[in-house]
Amino acid sequence: MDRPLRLIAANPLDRLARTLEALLVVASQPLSVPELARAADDGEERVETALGLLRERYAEGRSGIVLERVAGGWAFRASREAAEACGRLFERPVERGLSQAALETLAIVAYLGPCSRPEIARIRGVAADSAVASLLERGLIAEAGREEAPGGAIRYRTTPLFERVFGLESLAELPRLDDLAEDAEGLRERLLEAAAARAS
Amino acid sequence: MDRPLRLIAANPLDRLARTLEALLVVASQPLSVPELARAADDGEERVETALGLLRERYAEGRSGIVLERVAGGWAFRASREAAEACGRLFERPVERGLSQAALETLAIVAYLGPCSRPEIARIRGVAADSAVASLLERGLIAEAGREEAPGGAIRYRTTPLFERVFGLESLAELPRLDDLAEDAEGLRERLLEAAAARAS
Amino acid sequence: MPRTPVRDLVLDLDAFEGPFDLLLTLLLKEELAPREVDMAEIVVSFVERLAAREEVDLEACGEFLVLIAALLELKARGLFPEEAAELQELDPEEAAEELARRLAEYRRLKEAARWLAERLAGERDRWFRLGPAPLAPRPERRLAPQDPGRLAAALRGLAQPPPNLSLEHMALRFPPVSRFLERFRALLARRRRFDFDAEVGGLTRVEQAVAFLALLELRKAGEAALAQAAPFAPIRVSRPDEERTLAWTARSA
Repeated sequence: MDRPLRLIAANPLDRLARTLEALLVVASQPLSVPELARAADDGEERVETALGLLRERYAEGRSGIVLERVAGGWAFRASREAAEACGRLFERPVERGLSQAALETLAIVAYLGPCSRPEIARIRGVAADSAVASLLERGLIAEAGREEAPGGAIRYRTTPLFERVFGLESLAELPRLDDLAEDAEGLRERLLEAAAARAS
Repeated sequence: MDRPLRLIAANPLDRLARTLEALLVVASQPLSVPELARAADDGEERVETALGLLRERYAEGRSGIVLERVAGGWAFRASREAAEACGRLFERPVERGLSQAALETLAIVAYLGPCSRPEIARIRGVAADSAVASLLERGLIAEAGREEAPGGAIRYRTTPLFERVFGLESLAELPRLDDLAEDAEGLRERLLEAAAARAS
Repeated sequence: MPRTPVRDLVLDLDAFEGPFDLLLTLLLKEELAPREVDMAEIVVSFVERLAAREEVDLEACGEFLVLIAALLELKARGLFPEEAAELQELDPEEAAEELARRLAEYRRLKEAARWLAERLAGERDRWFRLGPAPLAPRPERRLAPQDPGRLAAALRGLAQPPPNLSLEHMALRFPPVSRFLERFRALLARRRRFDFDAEVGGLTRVEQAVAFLALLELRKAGEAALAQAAPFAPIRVSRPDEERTLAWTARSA
């Protein structure tokens, strides 16, 4: 920041450094010197030199962006000085509710017992991938083996965290749906029928 | 790059700017001024001022990292100058191979959203299922509840990623549909020209 | 009189480039969706072609009008299949207005799609990171206590059949042209000639339009001859060897 690269503006090393900045800000993993050189279409030695410049520029105390050498190569990270602010950014506020997609998916898994993604998709009439991924990430569902057939899809069940969040001692305490069906099997059939009617 | 922030190092605005740099370099999506202010634990006005400084510093042509205003917030991206290098290293999974049907569906959701598959099908005159699935998978649209009636169809809206990919500050930046429909006028002119040619 | 055979009209549209009769064949074989075809462009091409001529070829104009009207109806029905019934309830003027309104809506959205495509092309040199930064802290999500009643409500919603599911739009889907091709072929195998209007009398307008396109296809393939005593008079369909030179003969499609 306090070593203006403009002083070497005539030198194309400045341009290479800018290219490396660009590559590093887009990358979602650390980049190795050979990767950077190939992308920048330049030599590895020159890349090393440019990285040296950038390392001074993006150094702890000088900039909020810090260039760091890690196992897989080079990457930008947040400065330690800003650790608290970053903590606040990533500490999500307590979420008040779930999306409709997540709620429906969770209800299916809770009431029908272990279900696979294709099964959830069939009942909801839309792909279940993102809802399942988000529930997994939140720890509200977990994997529970695979469907019986060879190559069967992964099935999911609810977790103890789910029971805590919904204030249930066990799944037996879920509100009853006797008016819809007598048991989980009947419920499954009823849901699949409604889904088939919607899809027609 | 050529405006050393060190000159105002005594000013805590410099520190705030560094904090914002740190937040922006780790964020996975554009951050709004209120989000930045909350994470930095500072006032929104001061954040705006610091962003102004950073915008000059991270400007196209000056730095390989460019600060842009997009999707209702602020985000870093690579400079356009480095596009070729980025193209050698990264892919564009979101927009690669977007079909005409998907673009039309996206336009409908962007302009009329939230809307459901049956609504999209009514306007386009053909089933929208595969276009909707592909847009969902790419993260350009997301579920936005169901239509009011019981058993109502799922509705979709565009995502912040849509605005980011298309470089929009917000949906309000989409041109008005009236401005786009100049075609009818052009058509009429050509017919008149043809008629005039015939008469002469 | 110099002829302007409609079928030779060469078109240069977004979705199609080539002679008009090839376009018709593709549409009839359902290899090209009517909605992909810009009908206005076809009309403009035809008018430009006419403008280049010394005289007006009335026969070609008539043929063209019949074809373009059939195509327009096909396209309109294709755009609004489930509303076709509603539109039929309206009086013709209202229906035309409604149709025009919806066509304009569709056209505007097509323009919007084009704008998006251009925008995307212009943004191709803007690169940004998708997903989390390499060394970013992992966010933790916390959820407030939830009411289990909402789970039951969500499942109840999923168990609902859709509201008054109407199969009307299914019935209004276009019957495939092939159905009429087969039907007319079978008829001609049994009878030397038949009356088209009598044959399609009981059908809906959509089906009649498709039946008419099938008829033109048969004529083009040389499998049938068409004759009509006067415009709007009943169309008589006969085996090709039965063709009589009557007052008005539909030529090739």
